Amino acid sequence: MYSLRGRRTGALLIAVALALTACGSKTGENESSSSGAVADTSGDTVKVGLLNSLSGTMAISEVTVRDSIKLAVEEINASGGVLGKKLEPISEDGASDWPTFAEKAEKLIKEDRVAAVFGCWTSASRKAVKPVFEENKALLFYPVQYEGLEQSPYIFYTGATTNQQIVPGLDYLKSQGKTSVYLVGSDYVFPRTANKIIKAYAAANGMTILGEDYAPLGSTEFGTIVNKVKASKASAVFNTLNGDSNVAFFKEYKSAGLTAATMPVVSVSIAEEEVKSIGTQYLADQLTAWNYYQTTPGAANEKFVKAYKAKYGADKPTSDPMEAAYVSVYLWKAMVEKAGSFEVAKVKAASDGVTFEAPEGTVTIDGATQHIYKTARIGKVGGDGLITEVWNSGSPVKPDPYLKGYAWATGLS
Amino acid sequence: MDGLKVRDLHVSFDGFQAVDGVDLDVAPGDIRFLIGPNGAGKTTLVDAVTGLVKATGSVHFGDKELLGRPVHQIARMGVGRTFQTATVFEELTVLQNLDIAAGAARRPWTLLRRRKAIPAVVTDALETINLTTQRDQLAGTLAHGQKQWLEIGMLLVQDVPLLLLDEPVAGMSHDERDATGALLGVVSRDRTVVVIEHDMDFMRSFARTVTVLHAGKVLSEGSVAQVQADPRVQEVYLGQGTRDA
Amino acid sequence: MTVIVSQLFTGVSIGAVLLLIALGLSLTFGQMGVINMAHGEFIMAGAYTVYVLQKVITGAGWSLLIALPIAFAVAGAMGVLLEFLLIRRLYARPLDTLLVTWGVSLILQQAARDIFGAPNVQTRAPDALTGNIRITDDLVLSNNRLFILALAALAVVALTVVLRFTSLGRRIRAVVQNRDLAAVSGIPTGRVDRLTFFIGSGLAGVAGVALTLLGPIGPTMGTNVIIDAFLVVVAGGIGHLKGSVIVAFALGTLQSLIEYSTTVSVAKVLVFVAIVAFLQWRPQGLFTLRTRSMA
Amino acid sequence: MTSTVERPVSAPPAASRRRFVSKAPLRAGAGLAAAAVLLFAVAPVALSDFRLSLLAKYLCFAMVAVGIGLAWGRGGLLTLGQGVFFGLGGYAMAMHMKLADAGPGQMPDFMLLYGQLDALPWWWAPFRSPYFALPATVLLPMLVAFLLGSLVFRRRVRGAYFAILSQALAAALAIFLIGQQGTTGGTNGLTDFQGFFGYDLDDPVNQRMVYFIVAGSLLALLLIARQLIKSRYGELLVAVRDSEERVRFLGYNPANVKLVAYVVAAGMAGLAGALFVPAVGIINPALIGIVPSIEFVIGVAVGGRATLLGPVIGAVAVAWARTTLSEEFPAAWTYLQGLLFVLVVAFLPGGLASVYRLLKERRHGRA
Repeated sequence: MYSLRGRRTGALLIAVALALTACGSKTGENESSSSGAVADTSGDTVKVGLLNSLSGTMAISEVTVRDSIKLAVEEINASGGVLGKKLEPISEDGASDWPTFAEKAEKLIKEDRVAAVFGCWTSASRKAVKPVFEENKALLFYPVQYEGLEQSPYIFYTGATTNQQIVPGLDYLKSQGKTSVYLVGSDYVFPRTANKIIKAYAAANGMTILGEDYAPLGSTEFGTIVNKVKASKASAVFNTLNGDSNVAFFKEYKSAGLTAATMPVVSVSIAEEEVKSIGTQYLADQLTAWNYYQTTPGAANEKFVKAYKAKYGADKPTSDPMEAAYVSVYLWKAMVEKAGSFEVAKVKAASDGVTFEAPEGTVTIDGATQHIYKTARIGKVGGDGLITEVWNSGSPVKPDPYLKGYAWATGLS
Repeated sequence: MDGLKVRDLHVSFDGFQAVDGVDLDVAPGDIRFLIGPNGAGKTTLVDAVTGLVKATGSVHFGDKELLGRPVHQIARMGVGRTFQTATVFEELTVLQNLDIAAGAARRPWTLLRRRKAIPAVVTDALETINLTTQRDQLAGTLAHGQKQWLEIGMLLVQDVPLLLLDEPVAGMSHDERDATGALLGVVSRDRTVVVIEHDMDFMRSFARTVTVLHAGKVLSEGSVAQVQADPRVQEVYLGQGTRDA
Repeated sequence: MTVIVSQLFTGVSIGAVLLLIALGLSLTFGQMGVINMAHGEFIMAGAYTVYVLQKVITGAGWSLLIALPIAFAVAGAMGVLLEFLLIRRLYARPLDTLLVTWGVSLILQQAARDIFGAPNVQTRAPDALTGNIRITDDLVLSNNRLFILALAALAVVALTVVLRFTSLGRRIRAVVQNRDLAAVSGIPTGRVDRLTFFIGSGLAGVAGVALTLLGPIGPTMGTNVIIDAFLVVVAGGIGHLKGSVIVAFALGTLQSLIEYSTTVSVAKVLVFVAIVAFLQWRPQGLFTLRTRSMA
Repeated sequence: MTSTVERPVSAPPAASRRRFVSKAPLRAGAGLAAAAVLLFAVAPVALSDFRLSLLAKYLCFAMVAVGIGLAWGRGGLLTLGQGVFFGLGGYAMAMHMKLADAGPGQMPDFMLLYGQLDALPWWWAPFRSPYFALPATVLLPMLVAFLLGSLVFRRRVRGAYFAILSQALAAALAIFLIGQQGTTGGTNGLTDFQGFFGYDLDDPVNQRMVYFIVAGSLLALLLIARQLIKSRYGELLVAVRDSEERVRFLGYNPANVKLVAYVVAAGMAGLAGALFVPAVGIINPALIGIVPSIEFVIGVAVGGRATLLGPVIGAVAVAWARTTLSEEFPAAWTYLQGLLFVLVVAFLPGGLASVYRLLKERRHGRA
C-alpha cells in the first residue's frame, strides 16, 4: 500500500516538473512558433478533406453538400486531376457538434495532410474551425451563405455574404412597395446579424421594422410568433429561420390565414431541399433570396443538375449551398493551376481574379476578401416544389463582407 | 429516562381517518405492546410519532414536542424505530451498518475520514446481536432473522432512550424468535420500548403493558391479563378472525 | 384584447399538444415508474405512419383519419415490444429504464434516418385543416389547432372511461396503487403492464399524427417535445390524469403569455423556474397518491 | 412513493461480493498507479501531438465522469444535467481567456462584432482577474449545485423527478446562453483563444503542458473521489442510496449527504469544463444541453458506475470509440451508442468493471 502511494506521488511530481520545465513560448513572443502543417503532395494523388455533418441535426443539409463536393472531385479526377495528380477525398463527420468539427479539421490537416478542406455549414462550426486553419496555415472552402463580418486569411467563402443575398432581398421588397417588415429568425448568429443589417437598411431606406422575434434552434411552436406577425399587419416578413423551425412556421402561417398574396415571406435559408420537406401546400408563391436555383438557366447548370441526378437520384434537387460547394472545388483547382503549386501561400496569392463558369453563372474570386462575385436572385416557390427566378441583380455583385460600400452600414461592424 | 405522551392524535389519508384521536401514555422504562387487527392504525401511529406522516394533536417525549419536526430531528431527540420488513443497508457490510447507526452525531470532518478503529459500542453490539463473525459480510446477504437483529443492533448503537419496534419477530422461526426475545430483553434495559406485534405468545412473554387499537382508536389498555379479559377485545379479534385470536 | 384572446387560444392549444404527448407518458410513468425516453420516437412513428399511408391513400382527409387508429396500433405495438424485450426486466430499476430507453430512442432515430432519409418528409393536411375560423379580422382560430384540441379532449375522455369503467382500467389502477397486492389478488400484472404500455405508446402515435399538422416530420421530431412533456407529468403528479391535464394547460398558457411579452427563450427558462418553484411547494406533483407504506 | 426510490443494482452471490469488498482498496490503489504511469509516461511518448490533444479532451470528459460516478454510482443521484456545471466552469475559464486575449480595458472581439455594447457587461468584469476566474471555474458550479440541490433534496425531489429536473435545467441553461448572443457568443460559444495565462496556445509545447495539467487534475480528482468513497461519508452515501428513509431514522439528514456528493460532482464537472477550454479551444451551449449531459452518463455506465476507475475508463473508451468509429461509419456510431446504453445498462449494470468479476464467478462456478 505504501509503496503504491509513493509511486503515485512520484508520478505527480514528475508531472509538475514536466509542466514547469516544458513551458513553450508566451503569446506574442515567437512569431514562427507554428510553421503550419504542409500538405503531402509527394505521391500521385493529393488528399483533400471533406468536413461535413454526416450525423446529428445538421446532417439533413450537410450530406447534400458533401455529395456535391464528391461529384466535383470525381469530375475533376475524370478529366485528369489537378496538376496531373488525382484527388483523394477524405470525408470526416463533424457530427453537428462544433468541437468535433475542430477536432476533425485538425485531424485532416495534421494526420491526413490534405491540400485543402471543403465544408462546414453553420457559422458556429466555421467559428470553431477557424482558429485551427489559421494556426496551421491550411485552407478551408466554406460554401454556405453567411452573416459576413469575417475575413480569415485561410478561408475562402464561396457562398453569399450579406450584400449578395440579404441586401438584394431588401432591395426587391422595396421595389415591390413592401415597406413595413416583420423579422423572424432562429436564435443564432446569422439571423441576429442579418436582422441588425436589415434594421440599418430600413432606417436609411424608409422601411419600418414592425417587430423582431427569435425562436431557439429546433423550436417547433410558432403560435405566438405568428400571432404577433399577424397583429403587426406588416406588408412582408423577412425570414431567417433555419431547419425544422421553418416547417412549423409555415404551417402556422398558413393556418392563421396569412398568404403570400397578403403578406409575402422572404426566406434566406429555404432552398429546394427544404421546400420538399415543408410542402408546397404551405410554401406556394413565397419568396426566397439566393444566388442559384435548380432552374437557373445555362449550359453549366444543365450539366451540373444532370450529373447530380444521375449520381444521386432523379428526385434529388440541387440547391444553392450544394452549388457553392461544387463550385468551391473547381475554384480551388483553378487557383492551384494558376499558382502551379499546391502550396497554400502560393494558392492564396494566385486567387485574385480566378474565374469559373459555374452553374449560377460566372463567378470570380475577389482576392482582397477571399469571397466571390455572385449574382443575386430572388425566386418564387412554384407548385412543383421548384423555385423560379423572379428577379436578378443582372451582373455578379462584388462581395462586401463588412458592408463598407454602403453608407447606411457604417457603425455596424 | 423519559416517557411518551400522545394526545388526541389524528392522521388522515385523503379523508380516511387512519388514526382517530388516540391518547397514549407510555411510562419511562415501560415495554408497551401495541396490538390490534390489520388496519387498526398501529404502524400509522408509529409513523406519526417518528415524523413519517403528517399528524395533528401532540406527541411529547419527555417534555419535547415531536410533531411537526422532520424525521431526522426526531431521531436525534432520541426516538429510534425498526420496520416491518427489516430495513438495513444491503450494499454495506454489517460493520458499516452499525458504524453509521452509531455516528449521527459525528462532525463533518470525522465523516470525511476513514474509520481508523471500530468504536467500542459497535464491537459490543456485534457481540450482543451475535453477528461478530459476519462483520464484513454485506447486509444484503444476511438471513432474514439476522437482518432483524442487525436492525436492533443499529438501535442499540444509536443509543436512543425510546424504541419503536414494528413486528420484530414477524416471519421468524421459533429459535430466531427466542433469540430476538433475549435481544429485546437486553435492549429494553434502561429504555422505553413500544412494540407492534401480532404474535400473542411473544407478547405474553415480554409485554409489561398492552394497548389495543381498533379502527384508529384506543380500544383497551392495561396489563396483558386485563386486556385479554376485555370482552371488547375478544369481540374485535373474533369478529375479524385474525390468527392469534 | 384581441391579442390576449388569441394568445390564450394559442396557449390552450400548446397545452393540448403537450397533453396529448404527456397522456401516454403519464400512464406508463404512473403505472410502472418507467421513464420512457423513447416515447418521443413513438410520436415520430405515428407521424411517419401518416407519411407512409399517404403514399397509398391520396385523399389527405381520409388518410389522416385512417392514420389515427393505425398510428395508435403501430406505436402501441412498438411500446409492447419495448416493454416485453427490455422494460419488463428493469422494473426494480426505474432510473436505469430511463437510460435504456434513451438508448432505444437513439436507435429508433437512426433507423428512421436510414429508412426515410435524414431530411424531414412532407405530409399533406386536408384543406379543411389548413384553414381557420374567423371570429373578427384579427382573431382567427386555426382549424388544425381546434382539431388537436378536440383530439386531446377525446383522448382524455376515452382514457378516463377506460380507467374508470372497464375491468382493464380497474386492473391498471390496482397495479398503479399497489403492484404486489394486485399480483397476489390474481391480477396478471405482466399482461396489465403490457396493455398499459400499448395504450400509453399508442397515444404517442396519435400525438404524432396530430403533430404532422403543426411541425416537421423527421427523425428528431420526438426529442423536440419530450422534455416539456416530462415536466408536465412530473408537475402533474405520478399516475394522475387530472394533474397532467391541469398542468399541461397551465404550462401552455403560461408559456404563450410569457412568450408574447418577452421571447421564446426567456419563456422556456421562466417556465422551468416556475416548475422548480412549484415542486418546492408540491414535491410529488400536483396530485399524489398517499399511502402509509414507507418508501 | 415507492416508485421513485432507486433500487440498488441486483446483488451478485455472497462469496464474490465479500472478496470484492475486501480487495477493492488495494486494486483501486494499483489502478491509480497504473493510470498515472499511462497518463504521464506512456501516452506523451506514444501519441502524436494531435492524438495527445484528443486524449486531453477525453480526460476532461473523464473528470466529469468521476463526479457522476460519485453522485450516481455511489449516491444514486442520476444527474442528467452535468453539462450545466461543465458549461459554467468552461464559460468562466473562457471568459477569462477572452478578456486576457483582448488586453487590459478592451472588450472581446465577438462582443464588438455581435453585441454592439458600449462597455463590458458588469458580470464579465470580474473574470478579467485570474484570481477571480480560476476559483470561479470550480466554485461557481458548486454554488449553483448547492442552491439547486438544497432546494430539491430538502423537498425530497428524487429519483426520476430529480433526473428530469436536472435535464430540464441543462436545456434551460443552453437556451438561455444561446439567447444572450451579444454577451455569451450565442450558439457559436466562445472560441478562438490565443493564450492561456500568457502562454501561446498555438505552440505544441504549450499544448503538451495543457495535457499534463489535465492529466494531473484528473489524478487529483480521483484521489479526492477515493478519499470520499473510502471515508465514513462514502459509506453513508451508499446507505442513503440504499434506503434514504432508514438513514433519516438514524438521525442524519439525507439531504445534506446527497448535497455534498452533488456539489462535489458539480465542482469536478466545472474543473473539467475549465480545462476543456484550453485543451480543445471552444466552449458553447451545445456542450451543455441534454445530449452531452446524457452522454456523460453513458461513459460512466459503460465503465462501471459504482467503482472509482470504471467511470474514467468508460468515459475515455466511449469518447475514443466515438472518434474512431465516426471516422469510418458515422451512422453506425449512433446505433452503437444506442446499443451500448441498452445492453450495458440493462444487462451489465456493473459496467466493464464487473466483467472481470463475472468471468471469475463463472470460472468458479465451473470448477
